[in-house]
Formats: sequence, C-alpha cells, structure tokens
Amino acid sequence: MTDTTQLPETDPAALNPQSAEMAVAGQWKLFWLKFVKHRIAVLSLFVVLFLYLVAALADFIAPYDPNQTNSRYTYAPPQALGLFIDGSFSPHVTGLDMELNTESMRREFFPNPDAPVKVGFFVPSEPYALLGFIPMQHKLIGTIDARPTDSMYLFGADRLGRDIFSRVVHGARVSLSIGLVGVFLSLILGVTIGGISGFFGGVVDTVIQRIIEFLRSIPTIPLWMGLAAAIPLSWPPIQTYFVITLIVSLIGWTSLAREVRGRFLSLRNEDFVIAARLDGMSEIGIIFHHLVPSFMSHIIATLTLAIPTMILAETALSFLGIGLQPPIVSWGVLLQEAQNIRAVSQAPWLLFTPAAAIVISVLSLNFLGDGLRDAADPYEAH
Amino acid sequence: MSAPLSTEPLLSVRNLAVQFPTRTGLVKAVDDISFDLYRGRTLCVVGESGSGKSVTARSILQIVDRPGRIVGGSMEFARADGSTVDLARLDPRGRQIRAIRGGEIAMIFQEPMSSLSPIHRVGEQIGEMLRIHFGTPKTERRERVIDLLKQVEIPRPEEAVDRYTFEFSGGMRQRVMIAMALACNPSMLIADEPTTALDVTTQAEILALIKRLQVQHGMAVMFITHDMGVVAEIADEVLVMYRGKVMERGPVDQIFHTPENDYTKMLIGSVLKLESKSELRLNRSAPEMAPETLLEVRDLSLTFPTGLKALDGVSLSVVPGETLGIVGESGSGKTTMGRCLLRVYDPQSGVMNFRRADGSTVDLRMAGGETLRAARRDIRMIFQDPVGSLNPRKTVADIIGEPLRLARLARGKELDDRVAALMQQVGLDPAWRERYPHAFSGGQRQRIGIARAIAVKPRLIVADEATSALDVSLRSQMLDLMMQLQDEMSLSFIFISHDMSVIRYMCDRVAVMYRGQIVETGTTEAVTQNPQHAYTQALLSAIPHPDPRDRRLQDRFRYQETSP
Amino acid sequence: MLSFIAKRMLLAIPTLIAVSIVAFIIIQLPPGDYLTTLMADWASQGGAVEMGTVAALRERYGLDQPMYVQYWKWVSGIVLRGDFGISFELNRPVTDIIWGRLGFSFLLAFLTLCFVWALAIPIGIISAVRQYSITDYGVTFIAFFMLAVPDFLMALVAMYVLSTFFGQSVGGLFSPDFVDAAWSWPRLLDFAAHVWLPVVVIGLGSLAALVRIMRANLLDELHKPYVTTARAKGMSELELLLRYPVRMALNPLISTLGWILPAVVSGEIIVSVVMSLPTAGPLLLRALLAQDMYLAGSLILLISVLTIIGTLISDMLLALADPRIRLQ
Amino acid sequence: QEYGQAPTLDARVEAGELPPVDERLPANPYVETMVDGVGKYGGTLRTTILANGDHYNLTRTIANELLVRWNPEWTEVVPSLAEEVIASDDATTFTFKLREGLKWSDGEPFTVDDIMFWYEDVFLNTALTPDKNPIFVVGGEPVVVTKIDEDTVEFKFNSPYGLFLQQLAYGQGHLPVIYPKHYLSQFHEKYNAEGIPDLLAQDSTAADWVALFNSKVSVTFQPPYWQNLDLPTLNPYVLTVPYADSDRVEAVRNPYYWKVDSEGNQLPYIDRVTWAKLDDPQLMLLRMTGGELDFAFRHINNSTYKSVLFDGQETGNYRFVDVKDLPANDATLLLNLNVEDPIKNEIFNNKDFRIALSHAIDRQEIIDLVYVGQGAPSQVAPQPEHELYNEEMSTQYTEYDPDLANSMLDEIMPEKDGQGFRLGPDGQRFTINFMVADVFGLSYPDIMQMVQQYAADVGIDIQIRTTDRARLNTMWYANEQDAYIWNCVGGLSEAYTDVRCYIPFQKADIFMASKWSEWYSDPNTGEEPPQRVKDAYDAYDAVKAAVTDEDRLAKMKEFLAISADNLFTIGISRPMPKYMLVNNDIRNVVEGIPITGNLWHPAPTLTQWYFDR
Ligand SMILES: Nc1ncnc2c1ncn2[C@@H]1O[C@H](COP(=O)(O)OP(=O)(O)OP(=O)(O)O)[C@@H](O)[C@H]1O
Ligand SMILES: Nc1ncnc2c1ncn2[C@@H]1O[C@H](COP(=O)(O)OP(=O)(O)OP(=O)(O)O)[C@@H](O)[C@H]1O
Ligand SMILES: [Mg+2]
Ligand SMILES: [Mg+2]
Repeated sequence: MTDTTQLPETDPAALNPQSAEMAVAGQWKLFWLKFVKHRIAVLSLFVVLFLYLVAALADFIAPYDPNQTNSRYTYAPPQALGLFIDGSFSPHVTGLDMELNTESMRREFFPNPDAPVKVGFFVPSEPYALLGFIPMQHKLIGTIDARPTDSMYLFGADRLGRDIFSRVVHGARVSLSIGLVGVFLSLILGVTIGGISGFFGGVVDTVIQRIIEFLRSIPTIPLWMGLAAAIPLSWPPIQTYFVITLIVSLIGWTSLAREVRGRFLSLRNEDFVIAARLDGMSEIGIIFHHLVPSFMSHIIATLTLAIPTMILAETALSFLGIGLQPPIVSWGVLLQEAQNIRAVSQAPWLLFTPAAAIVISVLSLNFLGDGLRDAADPYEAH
Repeated sequence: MSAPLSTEPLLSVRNLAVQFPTRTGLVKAVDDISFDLYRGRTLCVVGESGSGKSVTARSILQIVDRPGRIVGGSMEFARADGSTVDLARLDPRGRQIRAIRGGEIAMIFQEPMSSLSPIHRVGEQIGEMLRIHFGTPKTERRERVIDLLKQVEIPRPEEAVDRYTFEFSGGMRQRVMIAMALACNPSMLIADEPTTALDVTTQAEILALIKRLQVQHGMAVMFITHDMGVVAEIADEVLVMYRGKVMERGPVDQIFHTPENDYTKMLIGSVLKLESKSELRLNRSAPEMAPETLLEVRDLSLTFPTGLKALDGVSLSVVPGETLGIVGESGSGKTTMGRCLLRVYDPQSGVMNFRRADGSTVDLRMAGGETLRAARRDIRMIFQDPVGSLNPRKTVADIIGEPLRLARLARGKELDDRVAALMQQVGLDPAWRERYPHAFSGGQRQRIGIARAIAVKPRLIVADEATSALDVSLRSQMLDLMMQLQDEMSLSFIFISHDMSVIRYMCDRVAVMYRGQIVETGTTEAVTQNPQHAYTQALLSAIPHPDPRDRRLQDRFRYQETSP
Repeated sequence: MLSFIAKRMLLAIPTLIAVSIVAFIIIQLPPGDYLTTLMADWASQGGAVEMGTVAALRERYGLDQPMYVQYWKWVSGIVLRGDFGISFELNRPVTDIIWGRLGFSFLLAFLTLCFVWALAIPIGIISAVRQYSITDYGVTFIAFFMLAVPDFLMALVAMYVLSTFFGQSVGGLFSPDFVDAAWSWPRLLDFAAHVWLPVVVIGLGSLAALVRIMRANLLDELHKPYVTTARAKGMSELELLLRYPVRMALNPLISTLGWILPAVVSGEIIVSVVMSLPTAGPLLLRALLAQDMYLAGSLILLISVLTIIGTLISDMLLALADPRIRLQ
Repeated sequence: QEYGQAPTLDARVEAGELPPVDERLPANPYVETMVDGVGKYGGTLRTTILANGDHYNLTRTIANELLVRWNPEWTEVVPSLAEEVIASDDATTFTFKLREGLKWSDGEPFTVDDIMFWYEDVFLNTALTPDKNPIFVVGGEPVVVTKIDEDTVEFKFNSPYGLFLQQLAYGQGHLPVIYPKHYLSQFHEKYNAEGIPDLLAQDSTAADWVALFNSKVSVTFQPPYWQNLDLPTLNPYVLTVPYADSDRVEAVRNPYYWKVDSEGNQLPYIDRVTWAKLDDPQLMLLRMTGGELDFAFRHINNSTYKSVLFDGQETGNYRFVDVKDLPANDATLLLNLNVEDPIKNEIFNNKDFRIALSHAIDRQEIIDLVYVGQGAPSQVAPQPEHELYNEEMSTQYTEYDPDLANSMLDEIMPEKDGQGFRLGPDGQRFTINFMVADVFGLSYPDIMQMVQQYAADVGIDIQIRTTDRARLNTMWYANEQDAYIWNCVGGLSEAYTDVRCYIPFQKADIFMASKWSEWYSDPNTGEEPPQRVKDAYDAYDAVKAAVTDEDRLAKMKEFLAISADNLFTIGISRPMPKYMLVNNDIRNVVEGIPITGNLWHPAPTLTQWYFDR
C-alpha cells in the first residue's frame, strides 16, 4: 500500500506489467488475431476456398461431362456410395435396376444391392485440359470395370440422365464467379454513392436520391426483357449473361445506397466525424475510414444476403427465357430445371442438390462475413 | 447539515474485484476493494484517472461493460423493504436488480454527452424512470420532468423537455443525467463526476440540490470527483483509489489535513499547486502584445435552426503564444463559439480573421476548400465530449496517428513510435495502443483527445474542457505539458473551462461568457481579483475551496440577469 | 413538412417524365409489337395470317407511327384526360383493368409487410442478443435456406405439398365460388384461407433477409453507452432493446421501407404467376410479353409513382425515427 | 316429336321467360349420335385455361358450330347448321339449305340474312375485311354468295375448289355464322350511321365504327368475342362471365341450342362450364390432381407431366382419354432456306447438307430421353394409319449414321478449326444460331441441346438461343432466323388443306423459305424459287383443283412425293400419343378424338358429355 507513489509517466510499463512484454499488434494483425479466434469463420473460410477449388478443378472432380445424357437413367435416384463390401475395402455404389413403365411414362428404378458398381479414385478418363492447359487423363472419381449399363449417380440424374453431381460441380464456376462480380459492383456503387449522398446531404443528396428514385422506378423484369432482346444473338451466352448481370447490379445498388445514406445522414454530425474532418481527412476518406466501418455490420449482412439473390437472379431470368443458355450450367440453371411438379414430387434431388450447394456456399460466406464483422467489432464477443 | 448517522451501512462492499480479460492479459481494473456507505452520508471517491472508480460504480449496478467481470467480493445492499441482498450475486438481467437500478440506486454517468440516446427527447428519457418505477401517468410525468429540469437549472424547461440531447450543451446534458438519476428519489446515488461540465455557479446549485435531497430522504451518496474543492465541500468520508486499489479511507478532514498515504499526500499537494498561477507562467515574461493578433473575432453571431441565438455578437482576440481562457455559465455558447472558429458550425454573421503562418490573414467565416483545410491544420480542437469524438471502431493508435498520417508527417514504424511517444506524453501506456476507446476510463479518453490535438504542430488549440476528467495531479501535469508546448512553439490556446483554478493556473487572459455574449475580458489577475461584471462576481463566489474546514459555498450568490 | 412534400412533388415531375420515356423505350426494345402476338395467335388456331388485316390493325392502333408520336399520344392522354389508353389485348381502357389488380397488390404487400416485420424483428433481436447460440445458428441456417431457394420454387413446393398431402385447394386468392362475389364475411374467410400462402411464400425471403439485417444492425447498437444508461434505469431487457437499439437499428430498414409497394408489384411477378394471383404482376408480365404497350407502360408508370411516393414516405419516416436527420 | 329440356330451364319456361322447348328448337333439330347413350342433365364442367393468351381454348371447348362439320372420326364432312349441302360437279358451286327455325341464343331467328350480312357487310366491306380469308378465295377470286331463298344460300367460286367443304368444316369455317345481323347492324355504319357517334361516345376504347364493330364480334374468336356478353351465338353455351380480368370465365347452357339426343332431349347435358384462369400450367396440374377440375387438356398433356398425372388419378378422380393430336412431326428442324447470309444460304440449300445433318442425329436416343420412348424416328410425313402414309417419305435419312454424315460434310466443308468445328467457305467457323422456344410442352430446349451435341460430333457448331414465341414471330417476319425448331402439322386429314410443312406456304408458324412462299402467293413479290420447288407448288395446285376424292388422293400422294424429294425440313420424331384428362364420372367422351390446330375439338362432341352420378 505504500510503494505506489510513482507517477505514471516515469515508468509506463509498470502500469500493466503483464502486457509490457507483449508486442503491440497493428490493426490488421489484431484483426487477424481476432478473426482466427472465430472458429466457424475460419472453417467457413476453408469451405469457401474449397468451393473455389472445386470450381477450378471441376473437370477433374466431376466424374462425367455435365451435359452427357443417358437415356437409360432419366430421373435416376442418387446411388449411395459405400466403402466396404463384406468388410473389405471396396468403394462402390449400389446398382440400379431399371424398368420402363409405359403407362405412367417413366423409368422406374430399384436399387439392387447385389449388383454393386465398383468405384475408384483417380480413374483414367478421356484426356482433357485441367484449368484449360494442364493435360490430364484421370478423374477424381469414377466407375471401374463398369458394364455399359452401369452408372454412378451420387446425387441422382436429371430428366436427360445427366449426372447432377457433375452438373453441380461445374455449375459452381458460373455461380461463384459472375454472380459475385455483380454483387461487388453493387456493393461498391451502393456504398460510394449512398455514402456521398448521406454524407454531403443537401443538393448532392437530392440529386442522387432523384436518380435512385428513377432507377428504382423501372421494374426489373421489363428492363431485363428489353435488354435481353436488345443484346445481339451472336453474342456467346456467357457474355450475354455477364452483361445482364452487370446491368442488374447497376440497378441493384440503389437500396444499399439508400440504407447507407440513411445511416450516414444521422452519423455525419457525430463528433468523431467532425474530428476526422478537422484532422484534415478528405470527405471520401471520412466516408470510407469512419462512416463505412460504423455501418460495416449492415454492409456485410447485405452483402451476404445479396449473394444468394444474385446466384438466383438467373433462375428468374431463365423463367423469363432470358437466362443462361445451354450448354452452360450454373446452380441457378439447375434450380430452374427443378422448377416443376415432376421434379418436386418425383425427383426431389434435383431441387435439393443445387439448393444445398447454394446454402453451403452462402452460409460459409455469411459466417466468413460474421467473422470479419466480429473481428472489426471493438466490443469483445463472448 | 449533519445527516442522521445510521450505524448499519446501506451498502457494504467487501473485497470487490473486477477484471477485463484482454489479448495481452488480464486488466485488474478493481482489485480487492472494500468500503461502506451509510444513509444520509456522502462518500467521495477520488483517485488517479483510470484507477477504477467508474468500474467500481458500475459494478454496484452490475453494468460493467463486456468483457469485464466481477470476479470476487460481495456488495451487501440494504433494500428499502428491509431485506439485504448481495448485488454481486444477482442476475444482471433479473427482476430484482432491475428494481434496484434507478429505483433504489441511481447513477449519474461520467460521460453525459454520450450516455443519452440521441433519438429520444430529453423529457422522454427522464420520464422513463418515473414510468418504470412508479408507473406515473403521462401528463403527470411531464409535469414532474419539467419540475426536475427546473431544479437542475435548465433554462426554459417547458421547451427543453421536447428537445433532443444533441441540441443541448455538455453541461445541460449532464444536468439531464442528474435529473434522471434524482427522479425516483433513490436511497442511494452514485454520481460519477457529475459536475465536470458545469460552471461553478451551476455546480453549486446542483450540489445544493443533492444535499437537500440527502437531508430529506436520507439518501446515501457515492460521489466520484476530481475536484478536491467539491470533496472538501460535501464529503463526509473520502476514499482514495490508485490502480484499482484503495489507498486510504477516512473522514474528509483527516484526508485533507493528515493524509497518511503517499499518493494521497501527493494528490493534496497537487491541489495546492493548482491553487496558484503556474510557475512556468509566473516566470515567463508576458507575451508581447504584438500588433499582429493570431485570431481576431468580431461580432460573431449564430442562431440555431431551433431559433436559439447561441452566439450574440461575440468579439475576442488571441495573440501568438497566449492562452485565452473562456469561462461562463453552462449553455452560454462556449462550445458553439469554439466550433465556429473551426467552422464546424457556420456563423451567420461576423468576422473571424486568422493570421496564417505566412503572415496573410483570412476570414475563416468566408473561407472554404483548401483555405479552410489549411487553417484547420493550424487550429486544432480538443472536444468537450471525449467519447463522441473518438471513433469507437478505431484503435487508439489509429486515432492518435490519424492526424499525423493525414498531414503526412509520419508513416509505418515512425508513425508507431510517434504515437507511442505521444501516449507517453499524456500519461497513457503505449502498450494500450491496440485498445479501442471504450476500454478506457473517462480521463484516459480525454488524454487521447489531447494527444491527438497536439500530434501535429498546430498554432492554435481550442481546448474545450480538456482536463475536466483528470485527477488533480494529472491535470497539472497536462497543463504543464501544454504550457511547455506553448513555449516551445509559440502555440496559442483558447481554453474553455469551468474550473477557475485551471484558468488561474494557465491563462493569460480570460473572457467571461454569458448567454451568448462576452460580458467581460481582461487579464486573469484582473478578472479574478477584480471582477467587473456581476456574473463574474457570482462565478467567483461559487468556487469551492479545497479545504473541508472552509466550506463556503453557502456564501455564494447567484447572478440573475435583469432583462429577460 | 408541407413545403417539404410540395418540393418533393415538384421534383418528382422530371423523374416521372424520364421514367415514362424510358419505360416506353424499354417496352419497345423487344422486336415486334402487339400485332406480332396477334399473328402468332392466329397461326396457332390454324388460320392464315392476313397481312392486310394486320396492316389495317396496326394503323388503327397507331403502331405505324413513329415512337415519339405514340409516346405523345399516350402521355398527353394521361395528363390531359387521365386516360391511360387502352389495352389491345383486353380491349378495355387501361384504367378499368389496373385498379382492381393494384388493389390486391397493395393488400398483399401490406399483409406481407406485416407478416415479415412481425416475425423478423423479434427473431432478429433474439439472434442478435443470443449471438452464436443454437438459436442464432438455427435462425441463420433457416434464413439462408429460405434465401437459397427462389421464392417461386418455394411457392411450387408449398402448393404441391398442400395440395397433395393436405388436399388443400391452391392458387389464386379465392375459391371459384367467391371469385366474382361481393365482399362478405364468408368471402373474407375464404380470402384469408387463400392469402396466407402467398404472404408466407413472398414473405419468407425478405423475412430471412430482414432477420439478418436486424441482427447485424442490432449487434452494432447493443454496446452503445446509451444502452447502459437505459439499463441503469432498471428497464427490462426486452423493453430496453425495443426502445433503444432496435429503434436505431431500424434506420436502414426504414430507408427502403417505402419500396415495398412497388417491389410487390414488380418484384414478385414470378411468384404471382406461379400462384396465379390476381395481382398486377402477372398482368404486367403478360402485357410485356404480348407487347400490349399502353397497359405495360401505364403499369410501369404507376410503379414509378409508387416508388416516388414510397421514397417520400421513407424519407419522412426516417426523419421521424431519427431526429438527427432533418428534412431538407 | 316430344322434346325434353334441362330441369334448370323448366322454371324459366313456366315463368314465361322462355318459350317451350319445342318452340325453341328448329323444326328438324340436329340429332347427335351418342358415344355411350342418352345422358343426364346437370352439373358444372370445371376446366381451366391459362390466364392470358389462351382464349383459343375457350373456342376449342364450346365454340365450333358451323354450316358443315367433320364427323367425330374426322373422315367425312357432314351437314350441321345446314340441313343439306349440294356441291356442283365441277366443285365451283355449293348450295346450303339451313335448318328451319334455328335461333340465336337470344331467341332471334338465324336465317340466310345473317349469312348475307356477313357476306355483304363484313366480308365485302374493305374496312372490316382488308384481306379476304384464303379459304373463301380461289385463284385470287373471292367467293360470291347469293341468297336463294329464306333458307337457302349459294357459295360460288370462279374455279374448281374441291377442298371448300373440308375447309368450311374446320374451325376457320365459322365466319359466315357468327354475325347476328339483328344485333350487329347497330354498330355498322351502313345501318346506323346516325347512332354510331353516340355509341362511340359511350365507349372509350373505340375511335371509329370499325373499331367499335370489331370490339363486339371478332374473327377467329379473338378476345373481344369472349368479352362481349351481349353477343348472340349459336354455341351450346353462352358466356356469363367474360374472358376479361377476372380469375375465371363462365358459360351456361344456351336455351335455344339446336341439337338433341336420340330421345329428343335438348343438348347440352351439362348446365354450365367454368374455366379457372391460371397463370401457370403447373397449377393446372395441381388442380387436376387435387380433384378441382373435371377436364383438362392443353398445357399439361405432355410427357413430363404424364407420370405426375398418372399418380394423381385417385385423388383427382379422373382418367386418361386418348387424343389423336397427331401432327406430321413433333419436332422439326427448320433451316431457313432463304436466309440472308449468302454463305449460309448456299449451304442450307445444299440438300446433301440437310441429309448429312439428318443422319447426324440420334433420333432414337432423343425419343428415349425426351419422350420416354413414345414416338418413332421420322421425317415430316403423314401418320402410318392415314391413307396418305408413305414409308419411304417418313423414314428417309433417319438412321443415325455419324460416319456417313461426316463424310458427306467433308465434301461440303472440309476445313476444321482447332476445336474440330467446320469452317465455311469464308474460312470462318460455320455457326448456326438455332432459335428455340419452349412451347407445346415438347421439350424443345432439351432436344436442341442434344442436337447441338450431335452436330458438334460431326463438326457443326450450333448455338442455341432460347427465346419466346413473340420474339420468334418477329424474327420470322423479318426473315432473321437461321433456323428454329417447331412442330409440323399435316399428319392426318388436314394434310390436304394445310400443307405448310410440305412446301413453303402461307405464313403461319412454319417459315422454311418465306421469300418463296411470298412468290407463290404473288409472283410479283418474294423471290423466285428453283424449279424443283416450283414443281412442288404446281403439284399442290393440282390437289386443290381435284374434284373427286380419288383424284384428290392421287394428286396429294404425288405432291407429297415431290415434297419429300426436296427434304425442306429435318423431322425428328413422329408424335407421341397425347391424352386428355376427364373426370371419371363423365360419359359420352369420344376415345381417340382427333385434334389439330384447325380442328377445334372437343367442342363438337362436348354437348353430349354428361355426369353419371
Ligand atoms: N474494456 C476494458 N478493457 C480493458 N481495460 C479496461 C476496460 N474498461 C476499462 N478498463 C480499464 O480499467 C481501468 C479503470 O477504469 P475506470 O473507468 O474505472 O477509471 P476511473 O477511475 O473512472 O478513471 P477516470 O477518472 O479517468 O474516469 C482503466 O485503467 C481502464 O483502462
Ligand atoms: N445543435 C444544436 N441545436 C440547437 N441548439 C443547440 C445546438 N447545440 C447547442 N445548442 C444550444 O446552444 C446553447 C449553447 O450551447 P454550447 O454547447 O455552446 O454551450 P456551452 O457554453 O458549451 O455549455 P457547457 O458548458 O454546458 O458545455 C445551449 O443552450 C444549447 O442548448
Ligand atoms: Mg471514470
Ligand atoms: Mg460546452
């Protein structure tokens, strides 16, 4: 009780002996340290990376060409993958017996456990170029010693007997790339324009708000239809789709912009904003260094919400007949193909598999977002 | 004035310990402290800034911010119905603690400027207390709120109930907090530096109000303050804290006149130091009243959209190297004036001529764009509200480093070193750089604000209550630091303060503001020794004296403007 | 306030003019016009297409004139006589057709809004307050599942399940007996029995989104000092949340609240088609497909009016909810 | 004879609102032959149409009352509204004697004057009829109609028109009998010039009398026809809820309907027909399996939904009824032989190219996949059961032979690029942009996707562009398409009158060479075709002129052989069997009822349907 008269400035380290040795982390380091503590976020990060890996290596991972049809196996149900037969390691899928029912106009399948189809890893295949340039002759998984009628539909087959698993794997390419470009474009536009509108207020705000009003006033569907018709037929489908996505996101930013503006209008006279201004920070700097972080949670939430919306935007486009064209597959296309009673009632795997793919990627992106948010949150989470 | 002494403590704190786990280790903010609180008596808690006073206070109500935790100790509280509960054991969300919060133990938060909701009307926020604990009906509530606002000296309370807090001055917000705390006649009041933003006259009224309630209801008061004058004036008992521990506890007289603990001694010593003019200033030759004033303000007027005329023809001037003190009633427009100088607000009329480093002058009122930016680099501001002025999402290193970075004075490692040096200068552990503002005590935050203001070499600093949350010893240190900087680079200060000792200690000249006007200016000596204006006289009469044997607030008088 | 509204109304005029022009152009972007649709129709009935008849009709409908003439005809009709033109396909004045449909759109929008907010806000609160609890994860998972399945697919699945496993009549907003009946108690009950499904289906997607947004914003507010102050008043946690952080967290929601109306008209078109709802969406889609241009144009114009009104309402609510934002 | 009527009409007769049944019926009512036997009155037939653009199915269900009609088997034309029809030996003059005492649905008599009103004031009026309907035109000369007496009318053509009665028995033959003069003359300038301005003032949609008139009655049963509740008709049901923006359409029995069963009971049996207007066919499916519809047909009778409908029979209480909806081909690739691009034009017109493409397609696989094996590889040709069937024509070039295709293509386009696609003569990749609309539930996008792969296997780059029908329409008319896929009529008897798939003919929905067809209808327009095409045109002209049935059959066969030799189109599959869904309680439904684009069934036999409950 008596030895404590030292004044703080004489020995700052003594203030907090435990922390003295510990290096002071920079903001990014700190951010990272907090992020890795968030286990689900880290896991999600891996899932996201994994998904992108799958998309990149789709040719290798998918056992079949996504457009390869098989008339014997239309609407074939998923075949369970088993690893052991009679206790010995021998990967296989249950065989399927097929019977054509002409009365109900469908093929009926009966799992036949006695006729397992042998499955192998790194099986030889037709040569192809991985990532467009690595020559390859093997696939990750495939049937071995198969009779011509044997099949391996891990997630079932669609109406043309195409392998859903392969289609989902290939679909990841479009869905995890083009869609996200749109999302980020909307994000950047939304935050910047909304930020400017809310931060400056006054005439700038009025003008921007009128523009937003104008853009919002044009319903999307007529716009899509008009544009789809205006795009030349000779354009390849991917390009067409890309352009439509861009245009969609050129409109999509408006609601984020309004939300950002609303919040900024109330934040712009906070003392810390004024302080930054007095520090000589530029207006844009203030928006991005002070105001945006204050609204980060919302922005991250909107972002993660926008991703499924964008992935799915093409289903709506397809519904109108202006979506992606075959042979390109995407998750949206797969879902669109499941949009009928037949699939819902008799082949639910057509619906669940792409939906699961979307849910998984969106959830992991979301938890990743949560992790980032929490890492930037000054208040410690429990 | 002596309250009925009760032998049973109302609150009995034993071995309380509160910790904050952080990445770099445990922060033992409160480390095994014990004290008692009796009905009708006042316990003043003093101590170093960051010593755990506020955390202690918050612990009593179980509202320590995450990740803080009460890790040990008990807090026996005698409830109004005669039962006794251990507050430390109560569920922080439970019904029991809720009934106690506000109803039996009310708290005035240290940082009134941010502790109120910006989107609810003042009246609503106060009235809520009545609704929760008494279920008072709406109309009656309003009347009662107006009455409370009147008691805490808010002008025109009928209008004020419907205002929002951002339309209030710092002192007014603080008084709203006080009104809120007193609304339910609690049996115990925790006042965490409740008068930091109040001018001495208002402060005196508030202290009297608390005293009155204490006498009427036998309220126990735990009063956290740095103002030893106030301690001397109101305390029955004093608790001295340092680094989370209790250094010394005892009757007020003993603490002031026969302190045992070294820290206490040093504290009392610092008080005396602040009682007179700083040595640095005494030794300095008065700044030559050079013809070139640094800043010349004439007839500055500003009316808020609410119709309130906050500035009414203010004129003042500052010469290089000079410190101009601004004192005045709470709500008189000091902050507004300071903000006008930096063009945070746009005054409607007047002239603000600022002499730039190259000798040319600009009228800041008309300036825009690059001119204004350049001027802002020369003029810095220390905000009255430290919480609000620090972005809660930036680490302290970022906040202090920001002006340096923006002025391109330093980057990378050098920036880091400069930040560390600045923190050290204002008495903060550089190891705390990675903390966010909310993890600091009120005084620490205030020092962050000071560090930020002095980071780039300005020519004029508008310091708005820059040291109000600092304990006396730190305060004198900070003032010394500022004066040192002033001498080194011929810096000028406009020093807005309520604390007359600070003004005396540091200022060359003083301007007295009242209701948007400057009613008197002169050298510090002239104004303090020979006040001309009646308001100034009233002000000086209300300064508490840091000696419990010389309680003189009863002798104060109050200035009432004759014309409406 | 009044002058603010008046000012905004004035500002709306150029927006409306711009929208009407753009709408007109968009409608004309796809090749062909209503008569192409008509010809397709004839062809499908095995009839020959009589080009002379087509030409005569094209002239009659004024489709042979330059676009700006058609535009002027349409706009001047609206401005001078409140006449939105006629629907070629339905052979009736546009004004006769749209109001009933828009009425149902409004109703649906309103009910959906109530449904969504009534559920999303409490769920969002729970998931923020109990961040990273089982509830939070569960809600998050369900939310993203809802989002991952397009609402029209959801509509189909829901209708399939209800129809097949519960023997419910699905689609539309009324049973056949009540479609043309006057409003009465039984009709109202019948309506209620039908309307919940579209409300739920349309609502689920935005519900999920709203929950997440509510949660995110709330997490930011929960630690603000004013929350502690309120807590120190002895307020119950629930009341505390609702009065303080929730109110703050609503700001972004309010910003776009006004767009619910136009969104339901234009955004839920596909769901409405799948569920066969008598709302404005399918009408617009059909008008676009059939190139029934005055009908399509008028609907788009009305949607833009709704957007403008919605934005105005949002702005006023925003200023009401947060006094720091002043109406300019 | 004693006549019976529906019990629902008894009260109205008693109240004097209606005359007794024998006064309402013509002197000699049409006696319907029953499928199962005499039925019972009552009930509502609940059926469905798409909410928009589907008025055509209203027509198919209840509006097919003509002067003459096809028998249910579609083998013979028999009198209907006309009691008797006499064709001259040279097939130029046709005399119709109407049943005596026929009445419009409002009780006014239907007479030759009504037909003359159509002829003189509608058909000949250039404002109302700018283009004469081709079924009333031969050799560029329109028909001349003359009133012989109150009940007799004569249709006279300049040159022989052996197909006239066939044409008149198809749906398009409705023109002379849908114009009630007593009602419509008020909207006609000639009859009511003074009154029209007032009428126009009341009606905001019409700008002049032509528009007004057209909004009251409409050729080919366009929406205005189904929107006018006041329009008297000869149909078995009259509208009570119009085809407007309500969610349903409703029609109730016409008390003046002119057909009876063998016991003299006035038809129809079923009191009322309601159509639920649904926006999405899937909902029709659910309503059907949910037992909410008694009859459904269009939009859901495809191979995809069959299995769902099959499973739903019990809950839906319905049965499958076979329908002979048998066009010449269900999926036909139509290369644009008049395409603007000269390179494409040349290659498309190379018959070997078309043959090679035809051989490149694995038809059986497509059929197995898309039509569950129901169908057969075939070119565009009449059905095997029809008198016009020709096996050679049907099966030529249909076997899957990619090697042959490759070698043929090597002759035409030997060069290939790095990805194995053939290069055109200009050295650019030869790409066909194939337009695909998802119509008729025939899974065209799927078929095209497979065709795309087959084509790629032989080095032809096909790009698929899905589109909607409207856009396709515009492209056709502008002659902008490279190629598209469609179905082709002409599988059964309609082959005689509807040859659009066998030669480039009138513009409807088959556009294989629109320039040539323009030339055919008017040699001053379009583009003159090569001789082999002209031969086909000449052959068809001979069919039209044929007077006797035998001669017509022979000429038609000749014509089809020439057409087959041209291989204008590449057919993929003979149609799969179609079906309709009918409530289990409904009787008197014709099994295997034939249906085509211009044969509007089941309306002609719907009047005898009844609920056996
Ligand atoms: N969230 C936190 N994380 C880490 N340390 C914290 C946190 N909150 C407070 N502290 C530390 O706890 C100590 C006590 O703070 P407290 O607010 O009680 O001080 P105080 O005595 O009220 O000081 P002042 O007079 O400056 O207001 C301080 O050193 C502060 O840095
Ligand atoms: N944004 C605003 N809108 C309306 N009125 C305001 C606003 N800001 C301040 N005021 C009013 O202006 C007056 C002067 O306020 P100011 O903050 O300048 O007082 P002050 O002298 O700094 O007081 P204190 O010492 O209490 O901080 C007060 O009455 C206050 O209510
Ligand atoms: Mg404190
Ligand atoms: Mg102030």
